[in-house]
Amino acid sequence: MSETGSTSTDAAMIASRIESILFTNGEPITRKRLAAVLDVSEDSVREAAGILRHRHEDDSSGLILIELDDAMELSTAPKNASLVESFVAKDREEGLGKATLEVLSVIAYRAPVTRSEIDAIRGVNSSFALRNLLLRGLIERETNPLDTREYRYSPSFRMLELLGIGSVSELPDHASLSSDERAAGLVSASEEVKPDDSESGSDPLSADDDR
Amino acid sequence: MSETGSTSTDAAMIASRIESILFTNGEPITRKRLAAVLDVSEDSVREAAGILRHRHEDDSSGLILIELDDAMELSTAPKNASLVESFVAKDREEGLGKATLEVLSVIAYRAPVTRSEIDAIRGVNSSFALRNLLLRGLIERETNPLDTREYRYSPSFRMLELLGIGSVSELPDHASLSSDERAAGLVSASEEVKPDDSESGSDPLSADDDR
Amino acid sequence: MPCHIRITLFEGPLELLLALIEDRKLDVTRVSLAEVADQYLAFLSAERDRIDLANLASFLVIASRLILIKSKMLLPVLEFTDEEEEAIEDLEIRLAEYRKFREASLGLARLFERGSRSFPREKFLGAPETFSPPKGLTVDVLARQFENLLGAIPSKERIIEETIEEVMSLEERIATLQDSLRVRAQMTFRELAAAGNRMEVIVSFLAVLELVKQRFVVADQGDAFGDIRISVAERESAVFF
Repeated sequence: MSETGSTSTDAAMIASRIESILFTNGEPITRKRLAAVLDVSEDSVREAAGILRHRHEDDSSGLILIELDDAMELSTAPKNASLVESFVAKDREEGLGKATLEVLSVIAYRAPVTRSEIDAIRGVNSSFALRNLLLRGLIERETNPLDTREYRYSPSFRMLELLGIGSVSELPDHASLSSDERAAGLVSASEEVKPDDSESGSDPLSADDDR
Repeated sequence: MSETGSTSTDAAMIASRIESILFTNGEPITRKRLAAVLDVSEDSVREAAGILRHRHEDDSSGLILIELDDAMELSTAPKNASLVESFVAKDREEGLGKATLEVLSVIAYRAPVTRSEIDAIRGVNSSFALRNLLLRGLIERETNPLDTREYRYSPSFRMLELLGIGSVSELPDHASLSSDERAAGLVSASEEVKPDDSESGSDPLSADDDR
Repeated sequence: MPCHIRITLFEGPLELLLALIEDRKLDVTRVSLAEVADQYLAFLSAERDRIDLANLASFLVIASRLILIKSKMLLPVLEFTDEEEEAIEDLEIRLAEYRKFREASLGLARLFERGSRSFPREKFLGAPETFSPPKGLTVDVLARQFENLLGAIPSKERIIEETIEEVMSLEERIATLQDSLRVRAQMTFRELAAAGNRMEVIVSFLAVLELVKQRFVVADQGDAFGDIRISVAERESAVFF
């Protein structure tokens, strides 16, 4: 892909290919897997995603690019929700209870977070709410690399879809709520462990659909 | 939708809505139907289609608006056809992810089983895995005679054939595993919960939680 | 007394505590915590049976911290151990933290209520279903997978057992705390009186009167000019639980 076009042409071409794949796949797909499929670097994928995101900001676009952690998906523009809803004839989502919303907000702002961390913030056992959120697909869980007896919970694409936002950074007060001054030390310690965490992405073509 | 914006804003808005609808639908939709759904004239639909067609001419677009007779459809750009084809083909050759295999085992041992029962046993949402298994022809679904809004899933005939058994009852330890009380307990528990769950549904801030 | 607050409406102790404080339009401070402590404990003792077993332990933990704060308010000279001081500070921080997330959850609720959600596209929409089994799929693989799944389901009995154990150990800890407070209160008053500072003795005496009024301690004077013996009310645990 180097011999012919300029860099910007390359970027546009990669963006086009990514959009085709996202459209076909429907479900979220990792940057890593896209990079492997297209035989380009993850940075190129990131750059192309920026192009797509920008293009779908146009008023006439009916789509948005949703990005979460290291994955992305193409989805309908939130502004068209009621129309699409009537067209796909899907049942309206049931509302969430107070406790479930609290648990969801802890996960949305502090992900990845363990149940004991959620319990500590809420001062109460959160397992009912967690189960409800998992069953509804609003959150995801993975085994905690620091303690395999524990799960860590994170937002799912479905949660962003239902909230109608393209990334967690669009959550209200994201910057202030996502940082916990007290736990800053703990968080940076666990961050160091993250590289081991990439186990799910080791096979770029893996059909792993745990999300 | 006439009172507020200018004509060009209206056209962009209609284009956006059409794109959203086409995105969620795999089949061509007639101009007539789109006009009816959007409550605009067919000419407006034609104009909006022009906007979409034009936008998808951009190098970075991976989509194309196909217009045939009086219907239209959103599809991947022809320039990316071979990429998309090999992507789909490869995906079908992949091993099943852990989640998908788990869902398959639940369907094998508890067939016919609804999605909510599968979800209850696994404790997480299974929709991606189900879609994948259906696409790969490993399972089949039928409308639940007890609740027409729900499907019931069973192993496909070809999968049983592949496994070398004539029916699920020939699975190892089928009698004991299929009636295991741990799974049965979760399924019945999730059913008991249902009525309470919907009552809090209308108001997401209702005090009682949806357990 | 804002008696319209019912504990059954609250899933957790922080939620209840915050509601009590906000009901009096107070900020989260040690003073405000002391002010609502009685109410909290009264709710807990009245509605204990209605609290979800899984959450009872959390209510008890907070109760023990409120007992500490309250006794310090009534008897300022009471010394806390480092551990107790830490526990109280932790409660204040956690209340502030919980309040932030309660606000955040209202923000999320507003986003949900907007109803402007996004719809994804189904995987391989329009593509035909083709039989494409994975390699190595056998009945044994399925059997093992299903067995593993069943094995991962936690038994209900065990969870309940563990919770009951936790609650019991907490109740023991609270009893121990009350014992320890009783001893420390007695010690403090005797030492104060011995120190001979008249002003301090008077203040302490007023504190004792307050404690008596709150039925938190009992004062006992053997004869008209004899030693005043104070101790944390024996009935205390009955009042709480």
